[in-house]
Amino acid sequence: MTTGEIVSNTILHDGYYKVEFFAPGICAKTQPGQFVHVKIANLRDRILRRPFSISDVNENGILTVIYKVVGEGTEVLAGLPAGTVCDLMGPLGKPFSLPGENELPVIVAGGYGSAATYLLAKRSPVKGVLLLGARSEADLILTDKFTAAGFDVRLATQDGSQGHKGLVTELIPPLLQEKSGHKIRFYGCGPMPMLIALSKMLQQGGFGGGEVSLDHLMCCGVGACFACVVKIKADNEDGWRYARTCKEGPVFTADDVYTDGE
Amino acid sequence: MTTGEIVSNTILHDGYYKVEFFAPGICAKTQPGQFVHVKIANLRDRILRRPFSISDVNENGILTVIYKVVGEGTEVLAGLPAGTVCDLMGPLGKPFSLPGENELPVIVAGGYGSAATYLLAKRSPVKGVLLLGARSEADLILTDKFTAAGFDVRLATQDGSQGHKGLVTELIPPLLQEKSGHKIRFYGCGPMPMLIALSKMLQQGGFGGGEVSLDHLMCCGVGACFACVVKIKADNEDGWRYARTCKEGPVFTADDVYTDGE
Amino acid sequence: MADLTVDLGKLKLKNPVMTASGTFGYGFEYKDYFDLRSLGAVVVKGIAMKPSHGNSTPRVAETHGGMLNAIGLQGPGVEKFLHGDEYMPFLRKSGAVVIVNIWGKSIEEYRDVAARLDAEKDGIAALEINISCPNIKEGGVAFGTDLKLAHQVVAKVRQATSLPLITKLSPNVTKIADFARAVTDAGTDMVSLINTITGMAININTRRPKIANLTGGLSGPAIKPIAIRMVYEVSKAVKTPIIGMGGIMDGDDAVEFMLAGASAVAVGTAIFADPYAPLKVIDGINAYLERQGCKSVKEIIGGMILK
Amino acid sequence: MADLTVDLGKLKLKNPVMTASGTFGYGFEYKDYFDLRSLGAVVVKGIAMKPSHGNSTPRVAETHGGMLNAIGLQGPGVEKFLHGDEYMPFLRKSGAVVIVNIWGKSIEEYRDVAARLDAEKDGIAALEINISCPNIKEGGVAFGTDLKLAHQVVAKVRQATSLPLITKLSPNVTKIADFARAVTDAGTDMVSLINTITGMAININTRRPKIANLTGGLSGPAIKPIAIRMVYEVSKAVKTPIIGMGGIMDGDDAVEFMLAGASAVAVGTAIFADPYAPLKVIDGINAYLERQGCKSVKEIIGGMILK
Ligand SMILES: Cc1cc2nc3c(=O)[nH]c(=O)nc-3n(C[C@H](O)[C@H](O)[C@H](O)COP(=O)(O)OP(=O)(O)OC[C@H]3O[C@@H](n4cnc5c(N)ncnc54)[C@H](O)[C@@H]3O)c2cc1C
Ligand SMILES: Cc1cc2nc3c(=O)[nH]c(=O)nc-3n(C[C@H](O)[C@H](O)[C@H](O)COP(=O)(O)OP(=O)(O)OC[C@H]3O[C@@H](n4cnc5c(N)ncnc54)[C@H](O)[C@@H]3O)c2cc1C
Ligand SMILES: Cc1cc2nc3c(=O)[nH]c(=O)nc-3n(C[C@H](O)[C@H](O)[C@H](O)COP(=O)(O)O)c2cc1C
Ligand SMILES: Cc1cc2nc3c(=O)[nH]c(=O)nc-3n(C[C@H](O)[C@H](O)[C@H](O)COP(=O)(O)O)c2cc1C
Ligand code: FES
Ligand code: FES
Repeated sequence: MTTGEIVSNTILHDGYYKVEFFAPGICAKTQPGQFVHVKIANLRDRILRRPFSISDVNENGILTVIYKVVGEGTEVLAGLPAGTVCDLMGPLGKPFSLPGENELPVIVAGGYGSAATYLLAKRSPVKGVLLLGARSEADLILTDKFTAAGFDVRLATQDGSQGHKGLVTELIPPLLQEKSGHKIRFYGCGPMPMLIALSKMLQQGGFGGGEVSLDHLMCCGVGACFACVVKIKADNEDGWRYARTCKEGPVFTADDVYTDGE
Repeated sequence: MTTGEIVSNTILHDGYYKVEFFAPGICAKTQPGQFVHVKIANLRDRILRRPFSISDVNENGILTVIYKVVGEGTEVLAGLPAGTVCDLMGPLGKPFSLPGENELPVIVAGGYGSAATYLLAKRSPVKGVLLLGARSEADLILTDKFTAAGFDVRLATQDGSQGHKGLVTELIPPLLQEKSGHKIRFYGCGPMPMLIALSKMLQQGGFGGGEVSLDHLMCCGVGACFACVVKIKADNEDGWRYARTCKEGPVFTADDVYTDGE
Repeated sequence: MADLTVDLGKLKLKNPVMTASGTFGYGFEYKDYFDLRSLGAVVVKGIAMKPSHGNSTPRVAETHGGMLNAIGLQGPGVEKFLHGDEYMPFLRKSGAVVIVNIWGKSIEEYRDVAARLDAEKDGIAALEINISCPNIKEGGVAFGTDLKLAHQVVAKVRQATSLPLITKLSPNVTKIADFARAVTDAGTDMVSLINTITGMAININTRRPKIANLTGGLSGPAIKPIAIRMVYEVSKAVKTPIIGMGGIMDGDDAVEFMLAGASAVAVGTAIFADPYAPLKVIDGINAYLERQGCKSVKEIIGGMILK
Repeated sequence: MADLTVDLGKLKLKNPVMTASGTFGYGFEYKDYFDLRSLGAVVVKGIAMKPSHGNSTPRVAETHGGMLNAIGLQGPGVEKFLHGDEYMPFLRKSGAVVIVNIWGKSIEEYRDVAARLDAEKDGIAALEINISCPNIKEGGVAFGTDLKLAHQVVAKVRQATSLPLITKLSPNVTKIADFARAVTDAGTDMVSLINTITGMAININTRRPKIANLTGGLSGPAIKPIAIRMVYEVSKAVKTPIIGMGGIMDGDDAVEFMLAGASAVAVGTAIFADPYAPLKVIDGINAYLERQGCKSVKEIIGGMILK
């Protein structure tokens, strides 16, 4: 656990914010897909920390989180000026494994999923493709950063305000055709239904090695409380067990995702 | 109820702060001895308002409160920067009545009592005497303001670090001798034991018209909850009743103070 | 504007928002803040037969997300309440819907207060029986934590008045639904819940209790999850209309109580934070209904969806 | 440094601060944060006979000053607990004082878990019986809210083990002191309180309960005043040493529990806010003792002054 002084905290657009913490100790250890568990200063009536994916880290010790204001905690966070010190735990959770030199990374992301996979794109030895979906244009974040990182960015919105009109997973079949000569390595991050759909496609299509970041409401962030569980395939009567996304995840291999239920 | 934007919020010394709110509506109505009930911004885990005596108001709509950091609320208040908007109720409570043209006002104050009586001194048609007591030198506040307002300031500290060593009430008998030619009007504000002692002296000495400001832990501030009561003489079997300091007070005539108990 | 009227059996209200007894005085104290007719009802501080000092001080202590109080029986007594300027005569003139909260230290005192109010019931819309007081005849057991006593006190009051009766339940029990059943059997028309939860706080520097009375009642948002659970349990046990309360700070909180099964709500501690809280709760309920496309607040009562 | 050792009958601890069951996993999860030997004791998450999935999700919801949880019985089961790397073998190596929290869905299951642990008790300092679970044989009534069941389960566990026994009381009852008496009669060596208070929360937009299990247990600073009151009531009713908990966030809170009558304390929800909370509580207690000129923490147990 470390303290992280807020270096900047600015609005990106429409409810999306970017906060930068000075936290060199965490930066040095962060791998793509990990998260930081933030005790939001001034949030005196709420006890729990808020987990956020680490979107980026740099050699100056700056840790970047991209967040959306969805409730009281993120609202208070959005009001914290530079200079405020928050308590941080991290980096926490199992990271993505980087693609091999001969693999083409395809990141399928929705919501803040692009924020959560940016460091993966940045560190990937091979520049690949980002398939990014959202409800509407306003929710498509970080596309320019992915482009700058050398990724080919393809968009889908449910209201058709930008890119393909429909679900982001609908961009996958044409991509597979287009890239048929490549060994594709899939990565997924976004809302649960999207990840279930993606995992199902990967399991059925035999795309081994795919990884998805599953998360759930968290408390402790270190595997102690069993709040954050999701169903993962298991060798037992039921065919599944509850795995802790904070510790056994958030990154799981897509093969292990239990796609029949919750 | 009004909003009051913080214009300045600075430390005076050793845990004493001065906050200025822009609240012209309240300023216009304030009489000496009244208080303002403050919903401290950012104090999210505590529900209740905090009452503070109005130390000063001016024609520019600036309302001044002098406060000491004693707990969570005042600590959070001390951290609020200029520009923060707090919700204010006020002016509340029964004020002091100003001394007549032929009366010499003698203010007996302890703790933040000097802050709570400064407006009285400022508005008093006759400049009188402030007897101010405190535990130690560091707790003697606003003496220069009283001097500037034309008051003769005499000090007492329990540790003898400034002025008379002992209780402030011990300054009264010599003053009475000195001012024997005057019609003295007493005002008291400070800790309860001091006010009980003062009221007893005034009752026994036959100094009618004296007024003391009694306060107690408050909730509603308007007389609805009966949290803030103190014992006041009454025509009943017990000889006392519980009076609400927020509405029937904080200012009571010293004659009414029940000096036999709590 | 959605239709906010609610129907509590014999009591029809223009909107579901009341003040919680003990937190709004006798209405008089807030007369300069807003028109009391804006409220569904004004529930006044508890009235007993005789005037009384109430408890020693300190009577309140703030806690995380709430407060403890042990005000005790301080009040004017029923005669002064009926005839003193700042009480019933003021309330009658104000045009407010008035609910009188009553209490006593014996079954007879409850009955007598009810009878006395019934005799001059002009302007009184209902009585609310606070059964959280200790029964001095039975060694101080609270009426509200003993099923038999709770039944008896309500039955006796029922005989003394034809006014609509609300019984206010104590949360300091293992199964609140049993109490809702008992007081319904005894003839109450409505139940209100929850009253405060018994708690305690100690000043560690002086080592003395923060409340002179030793224990006090906990109220405020801290207790809301407990109150919601109890409202739900009672709504499953009886058909008696429920007035829900405990930590309501805004319209969303009120909606939560109604979804759990309350037909109306009361705002208490929030008034200390903001005297306009009851009005904001009314506006907040309306805003929710409009957002959700509901024409009437009745659509959300008991509307929680279980999968 | 004041003397922080405490004496809970058969159990002597280097300091009075434990972790609350369910909030510190099996110790293993926090091994990189600090040396578990710094704690008075590590109380592990509840252990039953068999591994189990636990409840559906969502399992937690945050509330004002607290949280609701309904994790359910998720856990490895007693065999894996005794032999799995991340459980007892790790704890034995760590040198921590280990208290194993146990639960079951029938009296027999409680007994069996206790017997199984007793058979390999090396490294186990005590058992804590969580009686807040529903008894599936008796139609789901929680053991902890029925005096007879509470007595029976403790008596049966008592027969199964010679380890010091702590019984963890449920706050969801009218008179917790009666339960303290019953389990003391049944042979418990200590009592711990309070477990969580049953609550509920509804997402007003979806109109669905925030906890899949419908109700959950409320913990955190919101409940502290209730917990302090109950510790005090129990301390007046029995001589059995008390482990107090419910909303302890810092040393001052812990001191408040001890002044109310607790001989030791447990830190739960605060750990989620700050993994170092238990250590800070130890430091805070020591700072208080030094400020007050106390040589030993024992001086403050039950030290509240009533005037
Ligand atoms: C591993 C992980 C990584 C995350 N990374 C990011 C990120 O990079 N950027 C970002 O904006 N958000 C991220 N989140 C979600 C973020 O934690 C929540 O938005 C935040 O906790 C909400 O706090 P609040 O107080 O504003 O909202 P609350 O008032 O607590 O809740 C508001 C709404 O948000 C939902 N919510 C709360 N917590 C979560 C959660 N953990 N996951 C999903 N929904 C939640 C609630 O159900 C509720 O509907 C991440 C969550 C996890 C578990
Ligand atoms: C009419 C009135 C006028 C006041 N004027 C001033 C003023 O001009 N300047 C000033 O510094 N303070 C004044 N006070 C006291 C001030 O209200 C308290 O210091 C403040 O509420 C403490 O808040 P807190 O959250 O910091 O402390 P808390 O954590 O709530 O309490 C800390 C300590 O302060 C004590 N305390 C809390 N409230 C009061 C109170 N109302 N009166 C006395 N002690 C209290 C508590 O018992 C506790 O020991 C006034 C109080 C009243 C009733
Ligand atoms: C200061 C105070 C005084 C109260 N007095 C009474 C009372 O006289 N009669 C009564 O039935 N309830 C009384 N209550 C309980 C409230 O009416 C209400 O049931 C409880 O506070 C929970 O609601 P809240 O959390 O919104 O305050 C009182 C509560 C407070 C805080
Ligand atoms: C997430 C969570 C899980 C819990 N699991 C258990 C448990 O397995 N067994 C038990 O006896 N108590 C359990 N409890 C209750 C705590 O041990 C403790 O009694 C309660 O939370 C009050 O303390 P606190 O406010 O400090 O958290 C749990 C509490 C929480 C918050
Ligand atoms: S958040 Fe506690 S186990 Fe994952
Ligand atoms: S503070 Fe409510 S009556 Fe005075």
